[in-house]
Formats: sequence, C-alpha cells, structure tokens
Amino acid sequence: MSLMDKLLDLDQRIIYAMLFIALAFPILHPIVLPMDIQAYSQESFDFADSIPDGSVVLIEGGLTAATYPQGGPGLEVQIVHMLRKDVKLVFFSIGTETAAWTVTAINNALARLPAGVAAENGVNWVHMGYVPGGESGTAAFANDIRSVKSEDHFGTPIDQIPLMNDINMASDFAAVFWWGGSEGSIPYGVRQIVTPFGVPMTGMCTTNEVPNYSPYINSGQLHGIIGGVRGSAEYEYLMSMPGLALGQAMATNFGGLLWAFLVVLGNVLYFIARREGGNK
Amino acid sequence: MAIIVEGRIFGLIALLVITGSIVYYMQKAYSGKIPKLRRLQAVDVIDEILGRCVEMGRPAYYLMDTVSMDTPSILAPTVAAFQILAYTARRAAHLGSKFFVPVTQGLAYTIASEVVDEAYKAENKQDELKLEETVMYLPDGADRMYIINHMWSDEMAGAFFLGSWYHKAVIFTENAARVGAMMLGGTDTTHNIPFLVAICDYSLIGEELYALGAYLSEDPTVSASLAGQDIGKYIAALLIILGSILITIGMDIKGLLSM
Amino acid sequence: MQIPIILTAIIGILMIIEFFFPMPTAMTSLNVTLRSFVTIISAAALILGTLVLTIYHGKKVGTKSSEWYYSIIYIAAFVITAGLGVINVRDTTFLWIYNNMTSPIGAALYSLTAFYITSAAYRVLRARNWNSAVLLVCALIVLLMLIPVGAILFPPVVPIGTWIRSIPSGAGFRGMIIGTSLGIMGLGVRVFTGRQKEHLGIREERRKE
Amino acid sequence: MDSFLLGLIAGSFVSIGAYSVLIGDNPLSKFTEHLYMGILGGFIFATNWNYVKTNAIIPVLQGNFVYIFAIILCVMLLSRLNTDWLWLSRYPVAVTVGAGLGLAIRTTVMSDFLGQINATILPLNSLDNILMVIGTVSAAAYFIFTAQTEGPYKYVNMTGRVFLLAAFGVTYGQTVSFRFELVIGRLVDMLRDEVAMYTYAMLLIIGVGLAYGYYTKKIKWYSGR
Repeated sequence: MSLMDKLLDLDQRIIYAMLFIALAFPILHPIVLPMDIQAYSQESFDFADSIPDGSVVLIEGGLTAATYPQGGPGLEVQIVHMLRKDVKLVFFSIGTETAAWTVTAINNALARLPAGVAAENGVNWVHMGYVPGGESGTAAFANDIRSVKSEDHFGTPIDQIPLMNDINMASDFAAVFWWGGSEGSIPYGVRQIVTPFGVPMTGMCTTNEVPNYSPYINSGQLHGIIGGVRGSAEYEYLMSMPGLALGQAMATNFGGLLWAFLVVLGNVLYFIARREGGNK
Repeated sequence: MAIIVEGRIFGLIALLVITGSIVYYMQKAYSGKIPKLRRLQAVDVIDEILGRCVEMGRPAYYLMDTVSMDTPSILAPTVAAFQILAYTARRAAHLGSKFFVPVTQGLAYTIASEVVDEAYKAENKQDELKLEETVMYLPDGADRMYIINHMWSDEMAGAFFLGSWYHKAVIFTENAARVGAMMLGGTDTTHNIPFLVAICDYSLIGEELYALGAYLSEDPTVSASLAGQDIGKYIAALLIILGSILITIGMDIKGLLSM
Repeated sequence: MQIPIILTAIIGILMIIEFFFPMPTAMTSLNVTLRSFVTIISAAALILGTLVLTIYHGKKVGTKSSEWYYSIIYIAAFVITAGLGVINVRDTTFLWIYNNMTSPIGAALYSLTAFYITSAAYRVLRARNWNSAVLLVCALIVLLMLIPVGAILFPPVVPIGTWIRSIPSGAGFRGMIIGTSLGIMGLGVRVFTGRQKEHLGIREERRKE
Repeated sequence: MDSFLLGLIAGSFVSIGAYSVLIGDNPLSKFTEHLYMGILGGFIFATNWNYVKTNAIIPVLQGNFVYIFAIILCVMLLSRLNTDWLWLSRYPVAVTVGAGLGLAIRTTVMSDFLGQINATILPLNSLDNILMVIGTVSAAAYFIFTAQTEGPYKYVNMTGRVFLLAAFGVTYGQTVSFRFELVIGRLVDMLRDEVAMYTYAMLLIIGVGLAYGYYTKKIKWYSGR
C-alpha cells in the first residue's frame, strides 16, 4: 500500500485525536478574534427590545446539557434584558431535562441582575415546568394552560400564583421566545401558537437548524433567530454583557479550520490518486 | 359564526383536493387501472442488503431513531418506517438474515415487536425468532452507546436508517460505514438528511420515505395513491408559477390563498 | 380486527374537522381530553419499555449469558435511580444523579457527532461527480462563513454563503417540505382507509411471489 | 468535597467513558453504556410513573372518572407482556396514531404546503426571485413518481436534484460548526480549573489500563477502515 492510499484511508482515530487537540487548545489558551453581528440575531434582538414594558411574555426553555453551553448564556442575558424592562415572564418546557435547565438559566440570570430590578417568583416570572406530549402538549398548553398544568415547576398551585391570575391561553401573551436548542421544536410554536393565535415569536436554535427555519423568518412567522453559540455571543455583545458564549465562539474557529483543511486534503489526494490510477 | 374558521378556507380546499385525488386514483386502481410509477431504487436495495448479510453471516440493523408516537411531525415518518419494517422483517425472515431492531420509545417498541413477530409468523419461521433479542427497547439517548458498541462487536453488514432522524444520523451512519456495512438511509427531517445522503450507499429523500412503504405494498391501490400525491405537486407548481406571473404584472393572489 | 382501524380514522378525522370548522365547546374539550389521554398512554408505554429491558437484563444475569456482569451494572443503576425517583421526583440525590451523570454522558454522546462528521467529511466529501461537488462546495463555503475567523480570512464567503443559504438552499428545502407534506397526507389517507395497517401489527394477507 | 465539585468530577469521568467509544467497542465504553442505560431507564421510569400518577390516578381518586378510560388503555398496553393478549395493545396505538396523523395532516397542509407555496409566490423581477421559483418548483417536481426520467422531465429532475444537494451541503456545513460547539461545551466543563487535575489523572489511569489491555490482546482492537 502506497503512502497515498494510506493517507486516503487514514485511520479515523487519528482524525478524532486531531480534533480533540484543535478544540481543547483554544479553551486552555483563549484567543479573541473580531466578529460582526448576523442579520437574524439583530432582528431577534430588536424584536425582543421592542416589546412594550410591563407586558407578559411566554418563554419555552428547550436547552439540555448538550445545548446549554451554547444557548444558556444567551437565555440568561435575555432574561436580564426582559426583567430590566419590567416584562413578566412565563416559562415552560416540553422536556423533563430541559425544564431543569430552565431553572438553571433563571437562577444564573437572577444572579447577574443589577440591583433594584424586581424579580420575584410568581410576580415577575413563573416557571410552569414540564409539559409532556411534544407538539400535542404544546397545542393543549396554548389552548388552556390549566388543562395540562395544575401547579408550577416548584409545586405551587397555579391559583396561588398572582402572575397567572389573568393568564390561561396563548393569546394572553405579547410574544413568545422559543429557546428550542436542538429539540427541533420551533415548528411546534409556529404551528400551535403563531398560526392559530397570531402571537409574534422569535427563538433560538442550534446553528445547524438555522437554515430550516429561514423559510419561517422570510414568511414573517418568526422574527429573526438566535443561532447557536455565535448567536448567544452576539446577544451578549449587544447587551454589553460579555460571558461564556463569546469565548467558545472563538474555539469553533480552530475546529472549523481543521475540518476545512481535511476536506481540501481529502480532495487533493483523491484527484492525485485518480490521475495516477488513470495513467496506469 | 362563520362555517369555516377564517384563514383556513384555502387550506381545507387544498386538503380536500389532494386527498380527493389520492382516493380517486386508489378507486381507479381498484377497477384495474394502475398508474405507471418510476422505479425507486430502494425497492431492490432492501433485498441486496439483506442478501449481503446472509452471505457474510452477520446481522442487519433496522434503526428508526426518534419514534415519538405523540408528536405529529415525528409520528408520520415513524408510521412510514413501520410499514417498511413490516416488509424488511419479512424478507429477513425469508432469506434467513439476522435482524436487530432497537426502539427508543415504549409505544413504538410494542408496535415494532408485533410487526416483527407477525412478519416471522407469515414466513413460518417463528422458531428462528428470539423476539426479545431482535426487537429491544433502549432508553432514548442510551441507545447511542449500545448501538455503536454493538455495531463494532457484531460487525454488522447491513443497516437501514429510516424514520425521523436527528443527530444520531451521523453517529450511526459513520460507524456503520467504518464497520463496512451497506446502508439504506431515508428521512424527512431537513437538518439530518444531508448525512444520510452523503454517507449511505442509497438514500431516500423526504417524500420518498413515505412512498417506499406504498411501493413495497402488493396492494395496487396503495401504490396508486402516489399518483394522487403527484397531483398535489402539480398544483403546487402551478400555483407558484401562476401566482408569481400574476404578482409580476400586479395581481396579488396571496390574499386569496390565506383566506 | 377492523375496529382499531376505524378508531384511528374516526379520531384522525375528528382532529382535522376541529381545526377547520368552528366547533361547539363540548367537542373541543373532548379533543383536549383525548390529547391528554395520549400523553398518559405514552408515559405508560415508557414505563413498560423500561420494565421489559430490566427483565431482559435480569434474565441475562440469571442465565449467566455472555458479558452478564455488565447487566448487573445496569440493574443496580436502574434500581437506585428508579427507587429514589418513585419515592420523590424532587429528591435531591435523584436530581444530583441526573444532573451530574446522565446529562454529561448525554452531552458527550451528542458531541460525538463532531468527530464522526469530521471523519465522514474526510472520507465521503470528495468531488467524485458534479452532484457531490455541489454538496461539497456549499458545505465548505457555509462553514467558513459561520466560523468567526472565516470572514477575516476570506471576506467573500459571507455574501456568497448568505446567498447560498437563502436562495438555492431555501428553494431546495421548500421543494422538499412541499413533497413531505404531500407524503404525510398520502400516508394519512392510506392509514385512515385501512389500506396500510402495518403499524398496528396487522399483516397484509395478499402477497406476491 | 461539596456535591457540586463531586458532580463535575463524576461528569468528567463519565464523559471520558462516553468518548472512549471513539476507539471502538471496549470495556470502559461497555461499562459507561450500561451505567447510562440504567440511570436513564430509572429516570424515565420514575418521571413517567409520576406523570401517570398525577395526571390519571389522582384525578380518578378525586372523582374525575373520565380518566379511568386512560388507565384502562394503559393497562391494555401492559398486556404486551403476554403475547395472547397482544391484540389489546392495538387500541391505544390506534388512538395515538389517529390523533397524531390527524394533527400532522391539518397542520402540514397549512404551514408546509400552502405556507411554502405562499412564500414562494414572488414578483419575477430579480434573479434571486426567479431562481427561488425555479428551484422550489423543480425540487418539488423531483419527487413526481409517475414521471419517468426521460424527455423534458429529465432536466427538471436534474435541476431539482442540484437545488436539493445545495440545500444539503448548506446544512452539512452549518451542522459542522454547531457540533464543534457541543464538544467545546463539554470540554469547558471538563477542563475547569478545579476539575482539570482530576480529568488528567483519570485520563492517565484509563489510558494506561486500555493500552495494557490492547497490548496483551485482552481487549479486541478493531482496525481502522
């Protein structure tokens, strides 16, 4: 077997090791490069910023352990953003794990809140917790919250929560923020809340899902979207609250460059091998 | 009170026209007029993959990834995957190929085990079937390690990736490719179809996944329904082209469509 | 044998009618109840699944079949977690196990995709013909657009990538989405008319060969 | 040692176990696999039991007898354990499939079929709009099953394929950078200052153990392909 063939059939474990090094290195030795704001992030931020003070907003927390490092910093900053505008927040999640991570986001955000901003559980925000049933569950929740939830995430009966007094369906909200992470659940919100109730919505998804939702953005069903860690980093930047997302955005540089290098290398070798094969 | 909910009139018309034409073609097939369909390569690939597994004496995996029975957008591809499973399991029983169907959701698990059980019964090979080893429930998430580990230790030779595929698409297909399996992949999820198309030997895109179940059916009325679906595509093309021409000359029909 | 098929059709058509026609409230609340039934049934099915899996591992230990010692780990982990959770789902130890064991493994497994995506790219993303060249070039441009440093190294990737992402890619996916929606409708008709019933485990009797 | 730090260390250890699957099937990955499956199984069992209890059993005990039907359907499912009663489990399946397909159809016709058509109706006054229309129509037409790939349709099919592949390429590229973010997120936790020491130590021990196993052929080494 020639060197060329060996390189073309490179043992996959060598590639894995290279990738580990490329991604771990920038974390241990951070390097910050300049960046510009993407249009979708700006649109989403402007939409959130335009929500009238004092209104009530519905937030789906769909981040998991895997997606929290990307979306979490953005969600935390958004909670701070909203509470500073005196916007009331109603959270819910369509997964059990994501419901727990939503609590983490709320706690982290409250810790970062400037002094003097009201953030009382039950008055300024409430977490309705896990709503099972995926899209059917979302539909049921949007039609009649009390039909699926009798208590919030922490076990407080819904009738004892002041914020929930006048709220029982999707049309009671001024907007929806759908932090879908990688759930692929943004269409649930579009189909079960935006289409039937006409409530405007924006959201967050992982970078890979952005193109799937661009049709919804073009048709006006979604007001921009926060895409992955870079979207979060941009929200942090727009709020002037730099955090974890900005650092990670830089580490993707190295992984991306390695990937591009490998693809180019694979093709160059492939063409050389094909030419040699053709000469034989 | 309006008879039809506002904003959904055209939706209802579209639904009635499309389902109507599907039923029409099925009726026509019932009286013997069967539309001529383009050959779908995947139909032959199933036998090819299973045959290869028999030859090498190694198992074939039938993977469906996310099989939620309560989320409509996942349920549809899941039902389609079950239809193909019914055929594939039967061919596996017929050819004598080892077969493995891990399922990550309880309800879907009960269905899959019944489908496979019936397939083996149909071929009179119940005694060759160890149902609890062939169809296995694995908690969603934990199936990733189980399947990767077993792909290597079983040295599986064939794999089907059909259903609603999410991030596991690239994990399983790349491992299967490295193990040396022959693969058929197909899904309707837009974000993971690229991996199935790029990595698998044969792939089904979007609607083809739904069509394959109909192709495999021996009931001619079922495959005839595909001709009805084609009417929908003609309608879509017509509406888009006509609408765009009209809007260019100043007539907006968008309001009509969202009536 | 016909009853489940008829039941499927009735419930399905009910869901569709409710959407298009204004319904008396009694009807809507019936649908709401039915939907909550579905969530309860799927929860019960998951309980069943874990039980079957545990029985399987129990048998493996009982018969000492190959690699049975791993099954002990499974059973121990299952019994401890399930036990703590059944006593109290808000138990702190239960949640600790979840947050610190399950979540990291889940995240690590999810992130395995990064490695496989890279090794797959090296192996299959080769310009073998025009079709694969299209896929390869689009992937490369979009990746460079997305990594923050890409715009600095090759400034044109941002406008080109944005264009590819919104126009050709948008058009391709729209076509695919339209096709898929027709596929779902076709499937619905076939299932509701009882022509395809494999999902109920009912086998088709007429077969060629 | 507080439970938070302990959690991070445990998380780091199980992550190494999960990543070890990259080498191929090995004892550490098998161990992690069974541990994970057990915990997750237990978690699923407990949360769903709790859900059934609060949403079906308690309402019945409180006098809301409608939910008795839900419980009956659930018990029917358990009949799966006995093959003679298998047919019973078809009823809950029929209910979920009927409801699910009905919901899917009613929404797909609105947002996916008409919604996408409506969004593609564009004035043909720019190259972008013309391409959008051609691309969408040809990609949809790619799936026409009754047309043979010959004559004029052959070119429509080819055009549709190019647009679909462009879409797939974009998603591939887009996914790559996102997956890196996932690894980075995990590495950030594993390499935190207070955990890094433990991570390195565990890596060393596991590395030596596996190397010994492979060297003495006690663990099977799968050759790369």
